[in-house]
This record gives sequence, C-alpha cells and structure tokens, in this order.
Amino acid sequence: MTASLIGIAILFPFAAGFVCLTLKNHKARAGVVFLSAIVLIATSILFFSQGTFPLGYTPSHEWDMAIFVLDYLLMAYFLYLGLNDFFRNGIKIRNVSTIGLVLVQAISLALFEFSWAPELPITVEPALFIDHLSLIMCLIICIIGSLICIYGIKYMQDHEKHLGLEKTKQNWFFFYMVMFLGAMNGIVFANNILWLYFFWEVTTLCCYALIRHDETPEAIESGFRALWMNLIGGVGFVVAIILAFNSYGTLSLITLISNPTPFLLLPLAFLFLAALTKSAQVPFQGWLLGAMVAPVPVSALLHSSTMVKAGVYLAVRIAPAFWGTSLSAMIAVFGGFTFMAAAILAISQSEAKRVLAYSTISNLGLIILCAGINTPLAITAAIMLIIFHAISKGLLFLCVGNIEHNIWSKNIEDMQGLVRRLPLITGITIAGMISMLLAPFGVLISKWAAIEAAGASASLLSPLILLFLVIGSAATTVFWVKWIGRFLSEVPSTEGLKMEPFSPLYHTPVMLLIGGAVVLSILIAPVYNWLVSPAVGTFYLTTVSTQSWFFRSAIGCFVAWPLFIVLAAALVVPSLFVKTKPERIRAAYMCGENVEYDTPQFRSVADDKFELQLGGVYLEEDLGEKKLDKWFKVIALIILLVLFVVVLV
Amino acid sequence: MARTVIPFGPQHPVFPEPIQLKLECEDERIVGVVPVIGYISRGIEKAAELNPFRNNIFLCERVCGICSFMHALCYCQGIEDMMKVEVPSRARFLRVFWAELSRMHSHLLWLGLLADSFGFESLFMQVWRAREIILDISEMTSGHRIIQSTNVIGGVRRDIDEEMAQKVEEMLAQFKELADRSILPTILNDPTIKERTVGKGILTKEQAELLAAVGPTLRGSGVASDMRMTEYAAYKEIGFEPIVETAGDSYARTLVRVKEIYQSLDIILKALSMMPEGDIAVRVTGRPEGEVVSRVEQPRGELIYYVKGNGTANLERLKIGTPTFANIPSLLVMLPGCELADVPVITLSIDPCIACCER
Amino acid sequence: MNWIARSRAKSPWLLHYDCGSCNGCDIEILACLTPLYDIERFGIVNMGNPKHADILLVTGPANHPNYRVLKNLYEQMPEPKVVVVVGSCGCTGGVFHNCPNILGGIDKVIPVDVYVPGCAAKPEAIIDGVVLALEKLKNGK
Amino acid sequence: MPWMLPTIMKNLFSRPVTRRYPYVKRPPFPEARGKLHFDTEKCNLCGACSRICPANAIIVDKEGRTIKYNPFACIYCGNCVEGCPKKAITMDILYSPPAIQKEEEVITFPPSTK
Amino acid sequence: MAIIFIAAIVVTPFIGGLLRGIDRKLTAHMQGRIGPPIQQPFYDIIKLFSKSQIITTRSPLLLVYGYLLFIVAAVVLFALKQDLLMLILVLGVADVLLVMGSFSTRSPYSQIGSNRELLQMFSYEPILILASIAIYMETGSFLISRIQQPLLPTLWPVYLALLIALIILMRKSPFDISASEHAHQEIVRGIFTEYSGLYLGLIELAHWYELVLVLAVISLLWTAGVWPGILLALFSWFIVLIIDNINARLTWSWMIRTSWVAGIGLSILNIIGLRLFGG
Ligand code: SF4
Ligand code: SF4
Ligand code: SF4
Ligand code: SF4
Ligand code: SF4
Ligand code: SF4
Ligand code: SF4
Ligand code: SF4
Repeated sequence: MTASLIGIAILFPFAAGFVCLTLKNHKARAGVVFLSAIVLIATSILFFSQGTFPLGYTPSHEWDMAIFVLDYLLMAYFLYLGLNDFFRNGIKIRNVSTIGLVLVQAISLALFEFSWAPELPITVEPALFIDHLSLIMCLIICIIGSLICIYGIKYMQDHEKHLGLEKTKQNWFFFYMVMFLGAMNGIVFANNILWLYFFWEVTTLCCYALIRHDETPEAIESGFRALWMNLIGGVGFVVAIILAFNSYGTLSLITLISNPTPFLLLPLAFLFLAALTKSAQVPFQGWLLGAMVAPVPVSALLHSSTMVKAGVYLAVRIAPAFWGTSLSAMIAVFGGFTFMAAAILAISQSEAKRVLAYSTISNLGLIILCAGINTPLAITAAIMLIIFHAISKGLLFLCVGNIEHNIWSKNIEDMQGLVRRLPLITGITIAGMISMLLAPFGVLISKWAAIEAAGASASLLSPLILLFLVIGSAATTVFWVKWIGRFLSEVPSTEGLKMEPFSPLYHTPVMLLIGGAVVLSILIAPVYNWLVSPAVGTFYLTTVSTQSWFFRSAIGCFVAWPLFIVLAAALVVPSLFVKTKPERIRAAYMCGENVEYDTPQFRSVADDKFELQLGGVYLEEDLGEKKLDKWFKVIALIILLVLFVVVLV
Repeated sequence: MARTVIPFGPQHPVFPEPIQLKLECEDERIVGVVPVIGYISRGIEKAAELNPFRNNIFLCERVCGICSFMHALCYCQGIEDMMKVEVPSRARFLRVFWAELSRMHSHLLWLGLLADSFGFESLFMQVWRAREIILDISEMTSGHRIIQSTNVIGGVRRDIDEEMAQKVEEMLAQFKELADRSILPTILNDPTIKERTVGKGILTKEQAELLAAVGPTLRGSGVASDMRMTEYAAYKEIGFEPIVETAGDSYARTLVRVKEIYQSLDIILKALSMMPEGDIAVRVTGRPEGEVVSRVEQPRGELIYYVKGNGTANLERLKIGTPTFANIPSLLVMLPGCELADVPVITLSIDPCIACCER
Repeated sequence: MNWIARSRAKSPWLLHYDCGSCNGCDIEILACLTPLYDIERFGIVNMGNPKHADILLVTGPANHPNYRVLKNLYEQMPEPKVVVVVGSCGCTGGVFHNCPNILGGIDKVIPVDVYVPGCAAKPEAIIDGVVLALEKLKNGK
Repeated sequence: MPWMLPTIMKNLFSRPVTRRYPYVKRPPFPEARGKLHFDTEKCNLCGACSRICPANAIIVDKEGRTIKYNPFACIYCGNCVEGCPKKAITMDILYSPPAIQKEEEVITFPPSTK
Repeated sequence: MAIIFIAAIVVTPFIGGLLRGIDRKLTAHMQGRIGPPIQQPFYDIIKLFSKSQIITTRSPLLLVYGYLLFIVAAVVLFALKQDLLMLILVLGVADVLLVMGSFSTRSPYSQIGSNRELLQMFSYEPILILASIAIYMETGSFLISRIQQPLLPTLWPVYLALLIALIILMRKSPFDISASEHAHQEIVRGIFTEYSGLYLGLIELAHWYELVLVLAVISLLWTAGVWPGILLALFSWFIVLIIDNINARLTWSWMIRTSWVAGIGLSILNIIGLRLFGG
C-alpha cells in the first residue's frame, strides 16, 4: 500500500505531465490536470492516514540506474541551454555562468562517480525515507500545489487571451507544473543524496522553464538567472556529496544526520549553500524577484509549496546534524539577516508580486533562522511556519492573480479602494494578509515561538539574532498593513457592496485555502499533535504541550482559541448592529472643500475640481532597493563567508 | 512614485485663517505647492470708495485685526500727506507707542502660533500669557484690546497721562521679566525647537531680494530693510536700527521677530520718556485731493497705501499693498522639498496674514 | 438622560472657522484658550476638525468665496451641534456691511444659535456666548 | 528640552494665573469701550451719528422719533460719541452681552414738545 | 479567575480615565492654567457616546470594535498573568486594526495619520518585544506570573527604552506623530480624523485600557510587592508628562532614529549584558 502511494506521489505527476504535453485540446488537458490534482490530494491524505512513520522504502535497483542516467541527461540539457544562448546572443553573464556551473558540476560528479565511487550507481538502503517532516511537505505539495494547478486552468486561458496568443503553449505549461509536484515529492522522500540531488535539479529545470514560459526577453533573462543561481546550489550539492562520501562512505541522508561528527560540518555547510540558493536567501534573492515575470500560478507554486520550500525543507532536515555547533549559530544569523533585510526592502516596493516575493524571502529567512537556533521550540516554529506560510502565500498569489485579471495591473497603487470594486476577492486577500500578519493566526504563533526560542537560545550571537528578528517583524507589519490600507481606502457611498460574479475556478481554490488557514490556525493544537510534534520528535525531545488547547512551552504559553473568540466577536457582533443609514453618511474631511460627498475630489485653484490622490508611503529614499540592496548583499556575503570560515576552522 | 495630492486648508487647524495650499507630496516630501487665496476677500478697497473718507479709518483698521493700528496709521498718514496736515509731535510719539505695542502683540501672537504648530503647547501658553500683559496695556490706553482705534486724521484720539505712563512702564517691566525668564531661553536654546526650525525653509539673500520679500522674512535673509528707516511718525527722534539675521531659515526669522519684541519694548519706553507736551490732534477740514503713496512697517513687513482723492468726501481709489501678499512667492520657494511636518512651520515662518493679503 | 445632558454641557469641543474676519475676533478666541482665560476649565477643547466638534465658532461675515466651505463644515458636524457667531461682522456684516464681496451675517448661510457682538469681541464675551450655547447643547437642541 | 523645565515646574507649584471668569469678574479698564447709551433728553435727532457710523449701526428716524441702534452691527469705535453735536451718546465700559436673538435696540423719544 | 477577569475589564477604564483626567489637570497646571476637572475624560466619553453618528464608510466602524476588544483582551491576558510576548503581539493586533480602520476612508489626513501610525509601530514594537525578552532572560519565563524579583537593578536600560515606547504610546511630544493630540498641527487629528461620536469614544476608551496596560507592563520591572511597581509606573507616567511639556513635537524620521538608536540600542546592550554577565 505505502509503496504504491509513494510511487503515485512521485511518478504519477511525471506521467500526468507527459499526458498534458501531448494533449492539444483544452478541455481534455483541464480534465487531466483536474484528475491529477484529485489523485495527488487523495494520495497524500491516504498516505497520512495509512502510514506508520518513519518508514524506509527501497525500490528496485533499476531506478538507481535510471536516475544515474537521467542526471547526466539533465546536465546535458542545461549545457545545451547555455550553449544555445551563447551562440545566439553572444557572451553574457547568464550563459557563461550557466555553462561554467554545469561543467563544474558535471565534471566533478563524473570524476566522483566514475573514478572514486566503489560501485556504479551508488545505492543506499533505504533509498527513500519518509518521516513526519516529509509527510508534512508531501501534504503541502499535493494539496496546495494541486489547488494552484486547478486555478491555473482558467488563469492561463485568460492570460493567453490577454496576450493574444494564437497557438497555445499551455501544454508545456502544465507539463512542467504537474511534473514539478512529482519532483518535489521526490525531494522530500529521498534518502539517497544522489536521488535528492536529481530531483533537486529537476525542480531547477521546471522552475527555469516556467519562468521563461512567456518568452519575453525579460522572462528569458529571469529564467536564466533562476537557472544559474540554482546551479550554484547544485555545485554545493555535488561538493557535499563528494565530501560526505569521502568521510562516511555512505550517501544516506538519515545516517549522516543521526551520527553527527565534526567532520560532517563542511558537507553540511555545502548542503546549506544549496538550500539557501534554492530558497532565495539574500544575496541570492535575485532569481526569485525575477521570477515574478512568470504567470501567477507559477509564482504561487514556487513560493508556497515547491522550489523555495525545498530549500528550507533541506535546512530543517539537516538541522539536527549541526545541533549546538557554531555553524548552527551562523545559520541563525544568516537567516535572521535575510528575514530583516527582505522585510525592510519590501516596504519600498509598489508592485504587488514583488512585495509578496520579498515577504516570502523574509519568511524563509525566519525558517532558516529557526533551523539555526535549532532547539525543539525553534524547529517547531520552523515547521509550523512552513505549513502556514505555504497556505497563506499560495493564497495571496492566487488572489493577486485574480485581481490582476480584473484590473490588469499589479501595482499596489492601482488597488486603492478595491474592496468596493471587487469585494469578494479583496476580502479574501485581506484575510490572507491578516493570516500572515496578526495573532492568533498560525504564522504569528510560529513567529511567537521563534522569538521565544531566539530569546532562550544560549548562543552568544543571540542578541544579534534578536535584533534582526524584532526589526524584521516590525517591518513586516509595516508593509502588509499599508497594502491592506490601499485596499480599504474607499470613497464614502450610500450604495451597498455588490459582489463580483463568482468564478468557480478562480474562487474555489482561494476559498479553500483561506478556509484552511483559518481552520488550521484554530486547530493549532491538534495540528501540532498530529503533524508537527511527531516531525520534531523524530530528532528532538519535544517541549511543547497543548494542554486545554493552549500552546504551551517550557517558557511561555500562547492561548490561541480565546483570541479567535475575540476576533469573531470583533467581526461578527458589530456587523450585526452597526447600521449605516444613507442619511448619516458624510464626506471625508477635506478641509471644507469637498466637491461631493461621494467623489474623491476637492476644490482648489480657481475653484476647479481636483482629484484627491493618496499615494502610499514607500520610503523610497530611505529604504529603497537602490540604496540598500547593494549593502544587504555585501553583508549577507560576508556572513556567508564567515560561516564557511567558522566551519573550516 | 506614488503621489499624494491633498488640500491643506482652507479650514485647517494650523491656519487660523482660511487659505489653501494644494500640496503634492511623494511619501511625505513636498514636491509641489499651489497656494489658493481669496477665501476672505471682502472687497474693502471697493467699500472704501463708498464711505466718507474719515470713516475709512475704521474700515482700514479692520482690514486686519492684528496690526490694525498700522493700517489706520498708514491711511491717516497718507491722507495727512495729501492734505498737507502737520501732525502735532505728541501725536507722532503716541502713534509710535501704539504701533510698537501692536508689533509686540503681533509678534507674540505669532510666536505662540509657531510654538503650537510644532506642538510645543506649553511654550504657546507661556507666550500668550505674556502677551496678555501687552493687551492689557492696549486696553488701558486705548479702550480696545486689539483694535486700538486711536488714529484720526490729524492725530490721535487718546492721550496717555503721567500716571498711565507710569503704569505702562510697570507692566512692561513685568512683561520683560516673564519673557526673560521663560520664553527667551527656551527659544534660544531648546534643541527640539532648533531641530524643527534650523535649516527649514531656507531663503537666500538673492532669492529674498528677487522675490521682493518684505519684513522679517527679508531681514531674516540678511537684508537690512525696514520702513521705519524712512523715519515716519517719530522714528526720526527716537532713532532706529533694523534687526538682521543672515541664515535665512525659519529659525533666523524667528530670531528676528523675538529680537524685535525687545526692540519694540525699548522704543516704547523711549517714546514714553521723550514724549513732548502738546496737543494730540489738529482739526482737519477740507477734502482730500490728489494722490499719494504711504508706507509704514507692519510687523510682517512693508504696508503700502495708495490713496487717490478727487475733492469729494469719498475717495476715488484706495489700494492696499500688503506684506503677506509680497511674501507668498518666497513661501513657494521655501516649501518644495520639505517634509509635510515642516509645512506649518515654514508657512508660519513668513507669518502669513490672509486677512489683509486678500482684504 | 441627566448624565448625558450634564456631560454634553461639560464637554463642548470647538471648531473655529474664519469666514472672512479681520483676525481680531479669531485671536480673541485663541486667547480664550490661554492661561489667563483657560476655557479648558469648562472642558472646552479646540478641535480643529468638524467631525469632533460640538460648537462651531464662526468669525467674520459670510462672503462669496467662503460660504460653501462653511456649509460643508457645518454639515460634517454630528448632532447635537450649535453655532456661535463671534464678532459684529459675523452677526450682521458690521463694518463690512457695504463691501461688495460680502453676503452679510453668518445666519444667511447656516442657522446661528448665539450671537456675540463686539469688534473685537472680548474673551469674556466669547465665554459668555459659549455658556449660552451650552444651554442649547444640553437639551440636545 | 530642559530650558522649559524651570518654567513648568514653577507653574506646577504655584497658583495658576487664570482669571476665574465668569465666577470672578475683573473690573474693566476705565477707558474700555462698551455698549452705547442714548440720552433722550439731550438728543435732537439730528442724524449726525447715523451718517458717521462706519457700521451703519444707528438709524435715526426723525418722524417716528426713534433711534434704532444695532449692537450686533456696532463696532464700538466711538465715532458717534465724538461726533454727536449734543454729546447725547455715552459709551459704557461694559461690552454688550451675547444673545440668542439679535435684536435691535429701539430708543423711543417722547413726542416733540415743539 | 472570573473575578480577576471581570475586575480587569471593569476597573481598568476607570483608572485609565482618571489618569487621563489627572494628566490634563497636571498639564494645565504646568502651563499656568487651571485646567479641566479631573472627571473631564468621563464627561467627554459620555458626550461622545451620546452624539449622533455620522459615518464615512462602514469598515472603520467595524474595525474600531476590534481595536477595543483586542486591547481589552490584552488587558485580560495581563490580569491573568499570561505570556508577556503574546500580550505584546495582541496589542499589535489591536493597533493594526486601528490603522486599518483609519485607512478605510479615502481621507487625506487619516491616511497620512495611518501611515505614520505604522511608522510608530515600527518604532515601538521592537522595544516592547526586546523588553519582554530581557525580562525573560532575568526570570527564565515569558509568563508574567513567574516574575518575582525586582528587575530594575539589572534592567534599567530596558526601562529607559520603555520610557521612549511609553511616550509614543501615550501620544505625547516629542513623538506625537500620528495623531497630534493637540490637534493644531499639520495632520489635524491624523489617524482619528474620520472617527466621530460613539466611535471616537470607543477609541478613547481603548486608549485608557492601553494606557493602564502599558503602565502595568512597566510596573512589572519592580515586582517586589505591588506598590513599588505602581509607584514606578506612576513615576514614569509623570516623567512622560514633563517631557511632553518641555519639548516640541518632532518628525517621524527623528522618531524612528531616536527609538531605534536609543530604544533598541539600550535594550540590545542590556540583553548583551545579561547574556555575558548573568541571566
Ligand atoms: S477677475 Fe478674477 S478671473 Fe479675472 S483675472 Fe481677476 S481674479 Fe482672475
Ligand atoms: S477686491 Fe476688486 S473685485 Fe473685489 S470687490 Fe474690490 S474691487 Fe471688486
Ligand atoms: S499683515 Fe496680518 S496682522 Fe497685519 S494687517 Fe495684515 S492681516 Fe493683519
Ligand atoms: S498685483 Fe501687484 S504684485 Fe501682482 S503683478 Fe500687479 S503689481 Fe505686481
Ligand atoms: S490680489 Fe490684488 S490684484 Fe488680485 S484681486 Fe486682489 S487686489 Fe486685485
Ligand atoms: S467683529 Fe470686528 S474684530 Fe471681529 S472679525 Fe469682525 S471686524 Fe474683526
Ligand atoms: S448725533 Fe447725537 S444728537 Fe444727533 S441724532 Fe445722533 S445722538 Fe442724537
Ligand atoms: S460706536 Fe461706532 S459703530 Fe458703534 S454706533 Fe457708534 S459709530 Fe457706529
């Protein structure tokens, strides 16, 4: 049973992807996407309810061989991409670095496998290892990822209509989208590091292909950037593989993690390098920001359930191995810095997707920070953040996509007063943002746990981490709330709200997601008990209890559900008895010069009517990318350098 | 970049009077200002053609209630010039007395408003408390607290006797004590005040001259120009040196005014001690004919009255040129580039008075 | 109810609007706030915003460019509200009675509850006027 | 910053300077200008005051033997006091009180004895 | 527990209102005035509750209730001696709801006020969180109930930082940036401009709760008995009143600079000190 479920989770998406590729008919393709979504969701849930964990599983050795071959094929394809671009467009950073990095990878891997390795291909028992952490990831990938794919069906229709494409490219789009999910499942299940590496590179491929999907010059540029930056991680991976095998003679991830020795730190640092390129930490955030040119479902997928989550998954996965080392402390500093830097940079952004991207980077930084603090409470925080962030961020991207297809703009300034124009989707978006931002929602409970864990951390660097943490979380509030403010800023009107038409393919996924965010936040105690606690418990002693559904650690206690009651009271009760009779409605205060009560205009020069404009605050001059980006990158590089120095010394 | 365009006024707590600034900001930085004036235009110049010329004194006083005395003075001096009336010298000294009293209360009033505009409430309260002493002097000597109503064509209507002069000196001493103790040190030293005013709204000497700024706005930029140097009324006998600061920012303008308060105090004391005996007014008969330009220094700068008479009881034309009207262009140079929070401070630093600006 | 009436009378918040005055009465209103008169003794606060105000203090006569603003401010004040006109020119036009740009007293534009004569009205007179207005406020008008 | 401290501390520990109007009334200055009184004995209804009033606050009705005086228009300048040939107008030192209705004062004169 | 619960909800606003009344009285006296009677805030609030409601849009009204309720929730959490960090986060929720409320109307001054309120949160939230962490480092728990020793001797830098936060939260000069309490400055009443009547009253009520809560948090720094703590809180409150009266109001950039350099700086130094020498 479990074996076939594992098989379905990994292989079925690949198969479904190929079917999508061949199908020219939109309806049929939609059907396949829909079907695979259902299959994947069912699989993950079945898996969760059936399995006993942790469990190891080794498929037949042909698979090892297949992956061995496919690995080189993949690298050959990357090389082809680089060379192709080189011959077409001449020397550019993008193709030179792609070619260089692929060659480094391929050559060192080949050297290792063909000359040093005792057998070919290297096999590991078990090849797949599934514990609760993998399971959580699998649930996220299958459920959220599938919902995003479903959303993509209609989105891509509209998208292509808007672009005016003659020949649809959706078959390629869904090929990569669905395959992505399979590759992700592969990553989270793999125990053989070579397998892990292969699936890792497949996600890089999917990511590259999806970013360049629209084939605009910008898209191509961004696609390449994603490719070569992730190839840096790939190099890190290969180095880690070689080093690990040299000192241990095995490539079983679990073996490495459960027997930490000081020699392990260097390969772990290289694995961490791979993790942080994948999760777009400063200074590698460039590719994720560039990825914003891709269609919205791609961004949603990259940010919530795939790609970047692979990075933090790996960081959390290997965290027990560097427990208590200086590497751990440095990782916390590094993550903390990204958390703060990205949050501050997000303030000056006016494009919706870029704000979301920075928010993702920032949150991933927080997860990495938790992995670095590396106490049970911190790991709990990390895992909960992975869950809740995936839900909320996937949701927010889908919402922004929907908004974009209504107002054809991604600029936050254009979203002023959107609650009146598109109440349904805007309401959901705001709820989604609140779930990222306010207690008692899951993200905030995690953040609470993170801060307490950081406060309790014994490391000498903890004041620095705390500094990053508090400034970062203050900045987070600023950029979210001012965006929410844009949505809410409406002109007084006597008319009631009119909902926009309901579109099942657009609205169902977001409604499911927001429902999920709320329900899971309320049910934080059972979620913790069923999912998070066993995941943490695989390698740590858990210290959190959920007595009377309070979230209680040794040093603090979070009472979530009473706050939900307060929230419900605050929302429901007043909306029952706050009545807005039309005759009570007055214009906003404009120093006495309003034109009409329901227009945002005032009288000014020569008694003319002027439009009231209320731009948001972006603090471009003080906190703009232009000013800070360089410095942040430099500091992050320095931290990274120190990290490696610390490991080597 | 996101732009904010908002009305600042006409009803705005920073401005006691209605004026609108149409502000354009990026974040909170001002990138554009358009002043909208005309909210309290009453048409006084026209009404002045309808009234008997003597009654215009009372109308001119109410062009503005703060330096109302100066308006009446300027008008009376103009008519007197035109009609070749010799004003008794005691009256000239008394005019200086009330004029400087107005200046003191006007500057104090302004200082209080400035303090309020940057949220220094206790300073505002202290300043206005001290100002009440000046108003008491005004009421004691003229019968009105702020609109003295003491000018007539040919002299003044009220006299100050020995006893009253004594009292005035006492009250001024009291004022000086209060100002020295609690107001002056704060303004000279307080770092938060300096933070809000130093370097805010800089007007260079060249700009000030080019834009024809007047009064403390001009003197704060290093130009020694003051109508009192033309020695009207009794300034010749009393003697006068203008006060000049060179920094050209809001703080410099503040300092000019604060020093002028003390200067006025000295002038008042001098006027009281030097005052010759004699009549306070001459009887004026006849009707004004011809045209004349009369200029006096208001607290805010140069005030110009152009009066044209045609031999009837009504004037043919009265034209008033006021200091705020002359200073608004400089405001438009000072504001762009500043923070929204600085708008009140900079605007108030020219001491805008809309009432006479728009008449 | 008694409580409400009492509180209304004890906590009148002001909005001051200068509709075309000469400043004389405006600065006397401001003088009322300062230590020597201190109308905060009666709970009076100068709010500077119609939405928070109970008493609209208007100075100056109504004139053409400004009456629209006055009306707008009056409309934005929540009930109960009273209007106090300060100064002779606001009551009737006063010395500006023959100015071409003047409509006349403030009562030509909005309903006025209390008239405070004087040019300029003394702070004492303004306090008297506000006290008269409080009676009206108390009863919810 | 600390420069205001002595002042506020002194204020805090001394009696406020506030005049407790309306509970305690300060006597007005002897020169103060307040409302007008018309002496019906002295006045001969010549109308000079009406003509020189800048606020048009006095209307003299010779036939009806009344003077209408509008304290809500009067600007208390005292021009009429000085200009009245009969010195029939006197100025109080008390200001005229605020009111809910703005009513003109009508001063009626006894029928002419001539 | 139920008694504490109800007492916290009922008694707090009275203390808060009284403090506001005394605040106004003292301020007036510092300015040489008599000032309003001490019960003035209660008159104000009853009057506000009895005013007719005028409305711009609906959402601010809903959010005001949220603001109030979350502050009350925070007060209750304090009364029940719960987790300090959570309390601060809940306070953050309240403030965010307030800001969202005043963002909900397209009104120039309330928008500018809300933007500034956000910057205020940007300034004081780190200080509060760091303070809670410093308290944890001394007591070994984030739970208020675990505080048993006087903390001021080791945490005085944090106390100074908290004073800065207190000025911002009490909306006093020099950091009265978002609402301009005296209402004669550039942004009218800033964030509160569009609220009137009942809703303004609710905000005022919430403000009372908040005041007491923040003072209570400060009083924690000295918990060798209740009274010294209360005295410490009242002393801090009085210091803020004095600072209010001897300073001009500064700009937001100045506020952020001060609160970060001084506030966060002091707290972090304190934490480093604890990490190195004790804790
Ligand atoms: S009359 Fe009016 S419109 Fe014409 S120029 Fe003059 S101000 Fe302008
Ligand atoms: S100001 Fe000019 S337009 Fe206005 S009334 Fe006087 S003369 Fe006429
Ligand atoms: S400058 Fe100002 S104070 Fe002086 S007369 Fe003109 S309006 Fe009045
Ligand atoms: S109105 Fe006066 S200032 Fe304006 S252009 Fe004419 S002369 Fe020059
Ligand atoms: S500003 Fe001068 S030119 Fe313009 S309307 Fe008024 S008086 Fe005439
Ligand atoms: S009543 Fe007199 S002092 Fe008051 S505003 Fe009118 S003209 Fe000026
Ligand atoms: S001027 Fe004197 S005498 Fe003539 S009507 Fe008037 S009050 Fe009477
Ligand atoms: S005091 Fe002046 S305004 Fe009043 S009635 Fe006499 S002349 Fe007219």
